[in-house]
Amino acid sequence: MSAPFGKILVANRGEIACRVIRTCREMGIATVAVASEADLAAPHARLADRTVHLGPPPPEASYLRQDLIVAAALATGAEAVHPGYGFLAENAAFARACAEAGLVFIGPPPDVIASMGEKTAARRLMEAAGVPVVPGATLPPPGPGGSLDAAAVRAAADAVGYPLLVKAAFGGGGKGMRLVEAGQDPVAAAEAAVREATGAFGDGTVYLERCLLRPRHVEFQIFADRHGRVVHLGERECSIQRRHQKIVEETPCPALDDGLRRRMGEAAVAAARAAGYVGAGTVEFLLAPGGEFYFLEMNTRLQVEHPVTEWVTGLDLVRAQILVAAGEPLPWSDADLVPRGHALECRLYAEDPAHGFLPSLGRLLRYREPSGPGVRVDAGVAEGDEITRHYDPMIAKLSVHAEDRAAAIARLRAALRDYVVLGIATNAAYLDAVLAHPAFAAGETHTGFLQQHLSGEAAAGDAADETAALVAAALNEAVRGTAADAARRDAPAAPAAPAIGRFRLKGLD
Amino acid sequence: MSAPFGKILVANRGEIACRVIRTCREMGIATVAVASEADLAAPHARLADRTVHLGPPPPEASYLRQDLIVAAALATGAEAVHPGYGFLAENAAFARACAEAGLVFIGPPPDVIASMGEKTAARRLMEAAGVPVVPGATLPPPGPGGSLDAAAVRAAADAVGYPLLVKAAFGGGGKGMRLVEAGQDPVAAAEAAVREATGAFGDGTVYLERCLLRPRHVEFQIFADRHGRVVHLGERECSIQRRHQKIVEETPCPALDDGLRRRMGEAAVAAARAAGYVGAGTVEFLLAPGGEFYFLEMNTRLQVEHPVTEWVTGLDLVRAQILVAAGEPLPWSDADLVPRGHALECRLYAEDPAHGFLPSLGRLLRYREPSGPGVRVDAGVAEGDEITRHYDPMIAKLSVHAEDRAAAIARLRAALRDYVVLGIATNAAYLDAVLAHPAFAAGETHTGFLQQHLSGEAAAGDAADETAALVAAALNEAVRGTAADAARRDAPAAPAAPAIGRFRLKGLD
Amino acid sequence: MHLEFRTPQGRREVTVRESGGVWRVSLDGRELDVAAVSVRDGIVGFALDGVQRRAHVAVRGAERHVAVDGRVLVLRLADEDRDDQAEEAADTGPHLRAQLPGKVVKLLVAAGDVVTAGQPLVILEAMKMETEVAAPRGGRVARVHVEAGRILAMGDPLLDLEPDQEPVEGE
Amino acid sequence: MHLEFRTPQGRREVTVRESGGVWRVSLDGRELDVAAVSVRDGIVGFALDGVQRRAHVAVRGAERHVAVDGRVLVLRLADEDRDDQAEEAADTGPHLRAQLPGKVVKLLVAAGDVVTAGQPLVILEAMKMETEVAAPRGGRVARVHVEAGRILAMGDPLLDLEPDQEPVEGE
Repeated sequence: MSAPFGKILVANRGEIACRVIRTCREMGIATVAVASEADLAAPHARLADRTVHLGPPPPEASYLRQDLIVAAALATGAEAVHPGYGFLAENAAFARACAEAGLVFIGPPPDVIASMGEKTAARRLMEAAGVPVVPGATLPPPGPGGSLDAAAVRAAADAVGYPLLVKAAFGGGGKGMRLVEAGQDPVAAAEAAVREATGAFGDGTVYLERCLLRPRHVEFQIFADRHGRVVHLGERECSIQRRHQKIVEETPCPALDDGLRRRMGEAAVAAARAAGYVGAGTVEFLLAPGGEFYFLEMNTRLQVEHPVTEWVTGLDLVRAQILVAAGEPLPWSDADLVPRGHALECRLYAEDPAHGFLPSLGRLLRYREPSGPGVRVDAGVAEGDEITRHYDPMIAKLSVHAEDRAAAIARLRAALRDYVVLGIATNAAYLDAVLAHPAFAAGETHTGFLQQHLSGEAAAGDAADETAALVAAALNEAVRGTAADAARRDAPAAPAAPAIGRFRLKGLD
Repeated sequence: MSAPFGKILVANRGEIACRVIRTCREMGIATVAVASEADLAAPHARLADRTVHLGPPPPEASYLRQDLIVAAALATGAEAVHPGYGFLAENAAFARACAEAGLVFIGPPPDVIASMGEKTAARRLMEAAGVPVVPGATLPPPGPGGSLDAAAVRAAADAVGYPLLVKAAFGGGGKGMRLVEAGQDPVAAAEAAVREATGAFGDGTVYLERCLLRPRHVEFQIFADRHGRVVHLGERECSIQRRHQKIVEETPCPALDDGLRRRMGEAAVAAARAAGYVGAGTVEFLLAPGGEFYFLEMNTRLQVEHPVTEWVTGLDLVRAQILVAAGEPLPWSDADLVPRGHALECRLYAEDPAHGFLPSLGRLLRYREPSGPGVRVDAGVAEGDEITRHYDPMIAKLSVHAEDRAAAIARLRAALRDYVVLGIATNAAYLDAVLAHPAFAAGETHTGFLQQHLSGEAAAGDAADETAALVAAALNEAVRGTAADAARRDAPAAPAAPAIGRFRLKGLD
Repeated sequence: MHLEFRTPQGRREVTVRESGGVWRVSLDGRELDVAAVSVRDGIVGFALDGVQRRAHVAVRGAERHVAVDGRVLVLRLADEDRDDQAEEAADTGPHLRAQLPGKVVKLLVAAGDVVTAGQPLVILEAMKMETEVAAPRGGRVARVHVEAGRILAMGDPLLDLEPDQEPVEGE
Repeated sequence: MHLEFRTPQGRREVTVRESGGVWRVSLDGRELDVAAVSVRDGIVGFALDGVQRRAHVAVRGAERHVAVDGRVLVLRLADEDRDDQAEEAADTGPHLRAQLPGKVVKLLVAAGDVVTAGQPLVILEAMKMETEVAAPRGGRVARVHVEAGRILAMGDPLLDLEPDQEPVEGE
């Protein structure tokens, strides 16, 4: 089969840009990367066949500059644009700008992005299609300066009931979201959400939604082609969230039996059909402990956590995105869509659990990825790279596949233990504390899991064994001190000392 | 489930020792590594919880010292021994010595190793069980000094017919094997095989076997537990061999349809039953172009190429080996054994295709593994390691999984391109030449493929683009020259130059 | 070789001697059971009390960043430590400083306000996320160094916090 | 910076200049289209004629081992090259040398034998595999330096091969 496109521009950075470029390369499609000044030597910029310099580091001057990106695609002869996730991935105006410039936008049609992007419109559409939605209320758009009608907010909040969530109508990824418990002031929370939403998404409209008690976040990967076929590729359980940001994802969801999976999958496909969907998308549900589920929102893009679906299905979702965008039918039979085994993903963030999860900036003095059977790393950084304040602090995704859930947890913990990141703080030990928790092993996950089990001091995870760290540092110092730098660089390494003291089998050799 | 053993000693080195240790670790089993003097800082010795020093580098003084290994297991409190492949993996005396010391040998019973290890006895057993075997003849054991009765060898050879293969009765892995064409002297070939077999396996007995024209090497992974269940996990096509050494393996075999796969799989299970097999094993067949297949031999161990089976089944074969050795039933239902997608593996050797594939020794100045979705590396080396003449020159296995064969080939080629090995020569470009060959793409593989398509000068593969290499070396030299070593080591890196000349979009930024 | 490290537990002294490939290590004068030592390119392998450990060590000034089997600790080598000490002394002063570069979104307190420990003082935006800076201790805001919209470098003073005359517990 | 490399194609001269983050590279006096340069820790990224390339460069003496997108080339930096030249000169003499360390299993020729190019001369065992050493050119075996069982280091002489008086083609 000849490649469906000759050249694709990848309008993103970091791990997702690398992910997309890899599949393009395997399909024989040339790639164009875009990079801000801070990213000229970043892995995604190196991996592509060409890289176009967009501008200064801030996203609004680079990765959000629709005009520059469209111009770069035209100048380099790209036929299609893959937006990744984040940045312009769910921006209907960008999808339209691509189409107007004669470029194929690898995603759903602009109207679908717009209708699903406005969360309140999406809720109405799903209600009309018979998909259950969480009780909620819309709010009028904020006035100039982000002010809201306080009385109206209070009335709407009281009608929805507490606890409730304030959410950005055009948001995603936990940004522009605030929890309001009974007795708290919904107006301050709503105004904070308006500010954050304005900054993050360029639109401050927010809405209210009833906050279910201990729900699970369960989403379905759906895929539709231009020939009327809509399928789902099973669910992902993403309940482990810190401040509404997913940090551990898995499939299958420990709480689903075949019947519930079938009903939720049918609802997801119905939602995609109602939206007129094309391409890869995700239908998010909240699943109550009793088994009732509610449409939460639909993400009109490839999801951060798509690797767990790729693990259990053995399929390449980016490949299918590209084929569908080229007008081809979905490349899978129904038999291809049967999941197998268990997959887990965790997100490695440059943040410091010991200091309130503040972003941790600086240079990656050492960066070594784990490997081994059933281990996958999707990273957008390399040793020596600088983690700057300009972009999302997620530096990599670590995912595993194994025969069952217990084996997958053990595999992920072993891989985390092999992951070496020095120079900045990460949440690796915190992730390990999640995976090691008995409630996680029991599959008792819900969106309040971290608050319930891993808040406060425990959040930091164990520090290294201080004695072992001192021994390691001292041995390293002793070798540093005795070998000149130049000699170590060019000549054979200082020989490993052959002492095995107590393990030598005396009398045998 | 609690771990079936508390501690396992891994009686091997390199990638297979690392592979086994990883699964032990995930099962909560402590590990003991063994290492020769050359390997004290090798990856397998570092990965284990304890490492026992065996002795000097030569295998006969270290990895083949049954006494030292059994003593090490007893001294460290190991309950079981995993032999990997090669070294003592198919040594019945070692399996017996383990049992006599109260250690569980993770493999089949000693008698089965012995009967399958003697290839001539195995042939007789299979004939009796109704499994088709290749026409052949036994030879009397060699006299002192490795001499053979020349007249008897010629008579037997003429009876079998040419071309024929001389093979070591206790051999494997292509060692102690010689091809004799019509008109060539079978005696010289048999004596060379006797010498090599004596050196490699400690027994110089050889036999003759008819050499089929353009056969495929197709083997079936079988697995048996102590409760009477014997299953197969599909086939592996391993026809791409250089001097009888597999270098590219894949599953499924492009030449099998469902009917042939079923018949061969049934024959493999029958062979395992006839042998009284327990654990993981491989039944090797030659498949003639017309679809006739012949039992070749049975390998009573984990195979080098087991990752391709793990890819398409999603199962962990080492885990099952350990469970079966502990007396547990096979952990899989029949539904678990359905393969999916396509997997390919290639073996990266420290050898120089441009100089007759001579082993290439020296230090790994740079060693960087590829990664990405569907990519797995099983390696036993790390950057800075020395490749010595003492051990097998295979430094790593690179395997991939994708939706179909064409996508798997593309993925493997992309991963090979990302693999960086500097300081020694490797067969990477040669492997790429195999994967790039139209006959390979067409699935037209047979054991003479390399001789037919890739002998002579073409074998070296393309060299690097000299201009690009000169530019890279010069740029590196310029930066080396301007930055002091110490400064580069401890301070932020020399900033990446932000020049993008021709790609800057003039007038836009 | 005699080394002095500063760790979260305080000062620790480590002595390392090598002779004929055998390494002897003591910690605060106590000999440790260390064997199977290998060191190359900042990767350190050794057995401590019979258990094999895998460590990576990276150097930044006086800092030694150490990862041991998935856990990280940052140590400081004492004889290279003078600058770091001066820097740390500044942290104990009245200044509350920005712990990362970012932009001031909103000030929640003004000079003269009395605050309790944990009370939010400033909202910063960094890496596209809003972060609240909370009071590390109760006290009175003596001076505010920033205003909304200001871009901050790491370590820039935010505001000064003084002990208040009257305790503010229970408020 | 002016550099001279020895490559399989012969001597090549490369000039590199950097000014304000812009790199200019010429090869044998011809200016190349090089852009998007980044160099760190022996990893070199650049665009050549508009196509992005990824290279790794490792240093061993005068050798520069370069991997570019999966292909490897070993270059020699000329001004550090004196020892290597002397070493190579030895290769053009009459000695046939061991190209890797190993053990002599069998001698297939004796002094005085006339051999054709490609004819097996010695069987060596290295890394557990038997390897035949073939004659690089036709000639007469002038002297044999080894015997069966001898352990060889890399570069040890095996035998001396002289041009034979009579051509041996067709034999």
